[in-house]
Amino acid sequence: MTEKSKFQTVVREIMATSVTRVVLSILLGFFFGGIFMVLFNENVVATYSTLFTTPGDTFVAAFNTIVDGYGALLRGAIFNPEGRDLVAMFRPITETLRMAAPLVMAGLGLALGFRVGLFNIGGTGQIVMGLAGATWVATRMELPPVIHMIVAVIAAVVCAAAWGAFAGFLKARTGAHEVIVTIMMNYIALDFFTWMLRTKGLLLAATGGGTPKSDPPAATSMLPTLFGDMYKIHIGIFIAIAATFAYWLLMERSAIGYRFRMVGHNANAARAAGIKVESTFVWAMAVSAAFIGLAAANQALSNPGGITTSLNADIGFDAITVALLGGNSAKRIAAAGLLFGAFKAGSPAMQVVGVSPEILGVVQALIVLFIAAPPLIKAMLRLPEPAAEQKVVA
Amino acid sequence: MAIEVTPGMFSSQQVKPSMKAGLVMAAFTLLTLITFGFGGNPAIVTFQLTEKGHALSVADFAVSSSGFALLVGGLMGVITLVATALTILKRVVPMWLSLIFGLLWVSALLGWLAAGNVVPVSFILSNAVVLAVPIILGALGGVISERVGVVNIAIEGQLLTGAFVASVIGSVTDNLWLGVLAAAIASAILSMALASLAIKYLVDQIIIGVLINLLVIGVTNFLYSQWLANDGQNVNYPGTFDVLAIPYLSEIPIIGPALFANRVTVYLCFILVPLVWFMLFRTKLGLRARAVGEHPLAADTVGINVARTRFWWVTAGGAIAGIGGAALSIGNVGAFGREMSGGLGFIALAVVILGRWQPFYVSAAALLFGFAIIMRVWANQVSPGIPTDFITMVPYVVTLIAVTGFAGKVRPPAASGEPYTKG
Amino acid sequence: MKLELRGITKRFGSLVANDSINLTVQPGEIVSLLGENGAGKSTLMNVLYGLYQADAGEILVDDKATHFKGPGDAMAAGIGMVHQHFMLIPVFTVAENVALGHEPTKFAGQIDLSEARTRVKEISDKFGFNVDPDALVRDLPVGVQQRVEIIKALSRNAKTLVLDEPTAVLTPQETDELMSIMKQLASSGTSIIFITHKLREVKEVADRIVVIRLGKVVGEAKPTATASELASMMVGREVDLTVERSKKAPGEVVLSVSNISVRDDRGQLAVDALSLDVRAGEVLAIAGVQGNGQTELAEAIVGLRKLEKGSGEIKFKGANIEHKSVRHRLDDFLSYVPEDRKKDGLISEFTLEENLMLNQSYDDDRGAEFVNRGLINAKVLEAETEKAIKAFDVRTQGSKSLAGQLSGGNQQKLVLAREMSRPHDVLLVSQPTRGVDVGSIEFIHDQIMQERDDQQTAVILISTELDEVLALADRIAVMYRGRIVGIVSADATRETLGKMMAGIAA
Amino acid sequence: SAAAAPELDYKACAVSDEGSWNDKSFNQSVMDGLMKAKDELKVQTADAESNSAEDFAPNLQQMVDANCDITFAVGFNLVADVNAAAKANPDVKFVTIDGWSEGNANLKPVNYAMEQSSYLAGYAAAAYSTSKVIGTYGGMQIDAVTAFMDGYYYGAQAWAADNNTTIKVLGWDPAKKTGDFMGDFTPNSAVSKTIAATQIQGGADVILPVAGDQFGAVSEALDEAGSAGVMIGVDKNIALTSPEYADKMLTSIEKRMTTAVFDIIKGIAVDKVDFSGDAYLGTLANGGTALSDSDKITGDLKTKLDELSAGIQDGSISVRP
Ligand SMILES: Nc1ncnc2c1ncn2[C@@H]1O[C@H](COP(=O)(O)OP(=O)(O)OP(=O)(O)O)[C@@H](O)[C@H]1O
Ligand SMILES: Nc1ncnc2c1ncn2[C@@H]1O[C@H](COP(=O)(O)OP(=O)(O)OP(=O)(O)O)[C@@H](O)[C@H]1O
Ligand SMILES: [Mg+2]
Ligand SMILES: [Mg+2]
Repeated sequence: MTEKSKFQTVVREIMATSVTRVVLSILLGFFFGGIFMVLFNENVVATYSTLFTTPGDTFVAAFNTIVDGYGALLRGAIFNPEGRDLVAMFRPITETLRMAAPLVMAGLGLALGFRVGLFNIGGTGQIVMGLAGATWVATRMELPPVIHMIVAVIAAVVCAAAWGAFAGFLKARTGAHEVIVTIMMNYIALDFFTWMLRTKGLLLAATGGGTPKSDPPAATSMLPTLFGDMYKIHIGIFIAIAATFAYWLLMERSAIGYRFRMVGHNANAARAAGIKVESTFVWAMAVSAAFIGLAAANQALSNPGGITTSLNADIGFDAITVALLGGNSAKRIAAAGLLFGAFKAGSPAMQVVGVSPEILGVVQALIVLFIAAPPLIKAMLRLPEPAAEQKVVA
Repeated sequence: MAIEVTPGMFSSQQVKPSMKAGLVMAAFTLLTLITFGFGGNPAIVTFQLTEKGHALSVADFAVSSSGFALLVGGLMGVITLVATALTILKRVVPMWLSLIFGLLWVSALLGWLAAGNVVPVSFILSNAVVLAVPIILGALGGVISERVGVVNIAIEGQLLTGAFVASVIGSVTDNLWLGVLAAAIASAILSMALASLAIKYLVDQIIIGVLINLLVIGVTNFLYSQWLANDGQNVNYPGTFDVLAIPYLSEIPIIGPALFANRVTVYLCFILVPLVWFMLFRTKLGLRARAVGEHPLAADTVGINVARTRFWWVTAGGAIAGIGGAALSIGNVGAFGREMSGGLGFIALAVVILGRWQPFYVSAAALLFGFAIIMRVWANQVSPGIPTDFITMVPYVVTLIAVTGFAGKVRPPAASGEPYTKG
Repeated sequence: MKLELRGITKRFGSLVANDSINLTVQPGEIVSLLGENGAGKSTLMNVLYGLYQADAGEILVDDKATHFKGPGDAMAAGIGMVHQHFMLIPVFTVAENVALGHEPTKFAGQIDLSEARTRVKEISDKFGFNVDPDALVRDLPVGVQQRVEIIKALSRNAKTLVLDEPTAVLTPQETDELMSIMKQLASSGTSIIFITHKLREVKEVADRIVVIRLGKVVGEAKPTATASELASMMVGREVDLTVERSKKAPGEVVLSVSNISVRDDRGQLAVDALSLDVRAGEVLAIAGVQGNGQTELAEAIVGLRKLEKGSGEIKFKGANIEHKSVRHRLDDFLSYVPEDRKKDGLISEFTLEENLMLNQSYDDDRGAEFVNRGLINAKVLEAETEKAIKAFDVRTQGSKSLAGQLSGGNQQKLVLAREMSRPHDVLLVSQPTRGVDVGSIEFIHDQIMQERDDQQTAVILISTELDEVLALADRIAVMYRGRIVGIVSADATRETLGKMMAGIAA
Repeated sequence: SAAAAPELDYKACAVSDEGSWNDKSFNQSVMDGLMKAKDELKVQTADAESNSAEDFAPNLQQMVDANCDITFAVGFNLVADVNAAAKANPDVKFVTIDGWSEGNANLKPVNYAMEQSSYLAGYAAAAYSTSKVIGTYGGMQIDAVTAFMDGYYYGAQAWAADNNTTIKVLGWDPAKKTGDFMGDFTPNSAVSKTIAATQIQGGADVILPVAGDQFGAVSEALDEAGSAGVMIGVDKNIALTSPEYADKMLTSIEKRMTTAVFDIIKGIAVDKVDFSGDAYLGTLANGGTALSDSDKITGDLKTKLDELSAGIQDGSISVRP
């Protein structure tokens, strides 16, 4: 074997591992995002007229735009060396963690559904029902500190889970397709929650008028912040970590999770093995939605203002990408949540330097695409075929 | 592999014939008899069967609201009995019977809502048709794509692309036909991306769909705020096609204006639905397409190129969905608006399933939505007072009832969502 | 047409499925390919048919080298194939299936269905197939589906016909009919490559026998060779094709089914007021032509299918169990090997380990402690799986590999291993050796007899294979249209059984 | 003139309500003020759009981190977050548009009495209408929207009372608080057009959509019905910002946030006036809100509207009787 081919083998092996592929996918996503950023940037556009006479200008302007943009992302999401004091310098990373928490929770929930063969697009509806539950407890009940919070979290989880279970029930009982059912239930939940927020005696703020908005949650029900007033980050991130562990334990180690997976892969075999497939659908939807309910609690109980429908912040939808990127592994779902949490946290900083927030959405989609399409990224970069990933066709 | 979506998640289990449909029908019949009939308002309701200022006008149909409800409720009762009898005989309740039942209930509802008022029947119908067209076309794209075995949940993205491109090209060239063409092409190109990622690169089809939606929303929002919003007069002021009334036909009472006084986008839809049906179910190409969607390996063994078949049908489906997008902008409101498809693509997705992957049923299901939209607007005007949020809910609740109560056994194309690979 | 395969090699990753195989087929000749599961027979045929591209080697048609880019080319060259797994589209009609790929058309690209029907009719009449061109394939019994496959090939004027395990799903009568069709075809000049695991069939129709083992041709044989000669050639060792059976008195009645009626998926009565008893230490075989309610009967016993309201009862050791859930029946007394292992018996995406605990995932299940306080006990699971792999000779890379990667025979052994190693009093096995090679059949039959003799299990064996039924059963119940035509003892003749399977009581 | 001005060491920033800066509505009005200040006063600027309620706090924080001297928080929805930000950063100035201050001296509330100008618009609409049926609808049923619809309704009734006749207002009933709402603020959506079409079908020939940019949709609905009806703009003078619809605009109900934003920045940055946390209420009296000039409102009607305006200003007319 020659020197060169030995080297090639090593390169081949490194490239073939999935870690490398993930990193490459992320880089590529940023690369294309950069192109997008440059195309419509004012400064760059200004140089187009002289593109052929002084192409250097365009290049420099483009380069600066990208550096500025992603620099701002890092500053907004990880560490801000320009902060006026230490507190401000470290704020970004706390914001990333804070934003990541609900994405992780909801991502876990959706991923669980996927593994049971349920394409639950009902994240939005489930979050919204969770918000309704948490809001009611947080604004309409008086309880001692801690207990109030726990009750509010449980209310969110139960409401979301019930909503999810109902979708599962409709599927199990009538054979209706869960995609239709969950889409419709999303709209219904949103309208229902708006109505509750609009109605006196339900959730409408005591001083409220015609605007659907609740009172702020009682202080006793809020998720405590970790650093007092210094940072907004609250114990939600720990709940997310706990949820990640719970998901792993449930799906990889427990018999319940095993049965969920069984139904997901082959409902016929599961039935023949004595599993009640229909009620498994209902339970799986409930558990899936329970995780999403945690995200709802996180949203409702960490926001000092009144609660509105928009607090669901499209998490139910973003979580689909998190779940897809994270695949089957709890760890990876958490990592995906962190990545997209960083995007959310960094977005304002990018806007400040004039980068449109939509670009991050595009980057996000591209990253998932590249990770989902190993052959695509291989074709683009002419990467070697990993031997271990041969597809087996039975 | 990073991503694993359980195969077959898009197939659903079979349901045995059950009393469900009968029960739902009975519930609706009772609702009609009790709430609209006995508990209803005896005031006169006028069904206005021709639009004002029509040459061939038919006398308006005026009845007592509650009396009408009792009459219609009686008919509904008869259908309920027939359906129940069929179920007991282990026969399938035909779709058309359910449709007639639905129509009856709707007319009772209209009569109840407008007690003491006028029901502008053809106005409601025309609006329902126009509102349904983007959904029909989007769903038709979905049907085509799933019939060849590629799950398409990117309909939302395709509609949005079509709406955007149609408006921009229509404005820039000042030619709406070019707008429609460009919308079809743009959305077809998007579908080629979907198709090649799914077919060649074996990316999970659901994932690609989600991502395409995400990308299109991102890109159109970006372009809208950076470009269209600032230069609206030049790039986002296309106007709409003229309404073409077909002589004589458009004068037919009730359905004339709804079917024969429309913009070309609607007529395109009227042509495309039967055309797609014909292509899929009557031609050689269609037989092959469906074979590929049902059992790709079997199709391959008789020499059909699975990848190529899928690619071109998915592309064609994309073009049709793109026209649906054009129908949304230059076929209805004119200018493009941020995220103007507003979830219609997801409704279309539901409609594909509700319509059992069959063009005509899909159209009927889409009309249900179009109708629900105009219904909630009109109902709110004639009998205000129901909280707006509940009125907004109506179409979704109706769909939920329809899929759980009536849809019964749905069987997607067997290979839908499954990539095809061989040794 | 003369066909020659030269030095065909086909690899899947590191696995060499075909290792420079040579094979010649003369016009009008019936060549039989024999080999264990996974030997590479189907792969070779798929290469011939253009579905797979060979890594090396060439195909000669009438001594001219040809290259098949896809099945289209192969069909054009006169090769037709009836695949091991049918290549029919269930929701299409027979005519549509036959026309697919070479459709007759009218104006505007419309399919000329009447022309397509005529084509089907012609061939069907010529061979006495009796196939309705307008029937939906999904409504047809497998035997008829197979004829549709043959019509498909013949409608394209196939000169060489490949039949990959065509008899695996056929009844004895259907098999006999197929054999005579094959002979008829061969005499009219069509060459046939016939793959099967049933030595009796090979000996009956083949002109020449080619044996493949581990991707290589290991020899040729004449049809006059004895079954055990052929078997040992395939497996590479001596195979004992006879089943040792001790005479003994059966024990008490363990499971008794009385007067039950069950409907199938389409709502038809599939089991009609049927009764039977099984005793400890006996094998009760349920013979019959496929589709006479055996599947539904099995599912009713397991609890997967509801009994018709007001119809009979099922008792285990005297206690009624028809209200019990599947899970409790399985846990209390029943081991069940479903007829379709891929669909119902295991989960391809699960590892062997995960498949081993398929119906033992509850804390309070009897048997091995796979689950403890809700969590899976990985150590026990691994140990038990290793044990089962050894005991049942499951050929695999290890307990962590996926069940979907096993060959059919090994999948079947895995299911048997799971069901036999659980505590049970009744063993219900459906088609235990369908599509399984002789080596494995020998093993599986031995296991079933051990159940009978050593464990005193009450065995219900549902099988359409008369040979299997005759070799294993103490009593044979023949099912016809949802009823038991009669129960005979193991020394009944094939003729008697054949008549009963046609509904004529003995 | 402005071109010569030197670069100022003053940074003015803005955070949007849900929705984009290009909404042809209130977000855009504020952005226009900011841009005007940038161009004319040469102040530095920064801005961030919010996509959901979750974005408000981080966006405000970002402005603090970007060393903004003053930050405009657009919309009532941000009120809690902007108060929190003002409290946490006493050295940074904030302005809440449509919100209020919870005792923060560095937070200035800017509000508008939109019902006042809307009252005039309702009167004008009633007078202009030939069918004597007029319509209005909103994006969502929230106070910021229904304030317009209230004024519009009562203005129209005032006209009817003046003329001893009746007028029918479709789409809003202030007593029952029921009316037509799209359910969201999607610009030019099909639902929007359908509502407009239904009102036109019901006889309306003046339509006031209070949902941002719906003028394309209403214009189409009018054309399609062959109606010679008109529409009324909101927030900005739509005849100017969207000249393509100028001939269908009866008038616009302006919420002059652009001016307010510019004036506040100019006051501090250029005129060196001290920042005050006092609330500002835009009214007809101080010109914070007004009807746009229109060639469709002339002569007697214009005189009458001026009279009404004076009455509202001196309190002799109550816009919500
Ligand atoms: N009564 C009808 N009127 C109009 N079109 C119809 C009618 N019945 C069926 N069709 C259309 O004819 C086409 C073929 O219908 P058909 O029932 O044969 O479909 P199929 O593929 O057999 O579906 P399935 O598997 O559900 O039976 C469909 O597009 C359907 O929309
Ligand atoms: N598409 C494929 N990818 C990877 N391995 C394959 C593929 N197809 C077949 N194999 C493997 O190649 C070997 C030969 O398989 P093949 O299907 O040809 O066996 P066979 O002789 O037909 O067996 P059987 O009697 O069970 O039908 C087996 O080990 C099988 O697992
Ligand atoms: Mg084989
Ligand atoms: Mg049919």
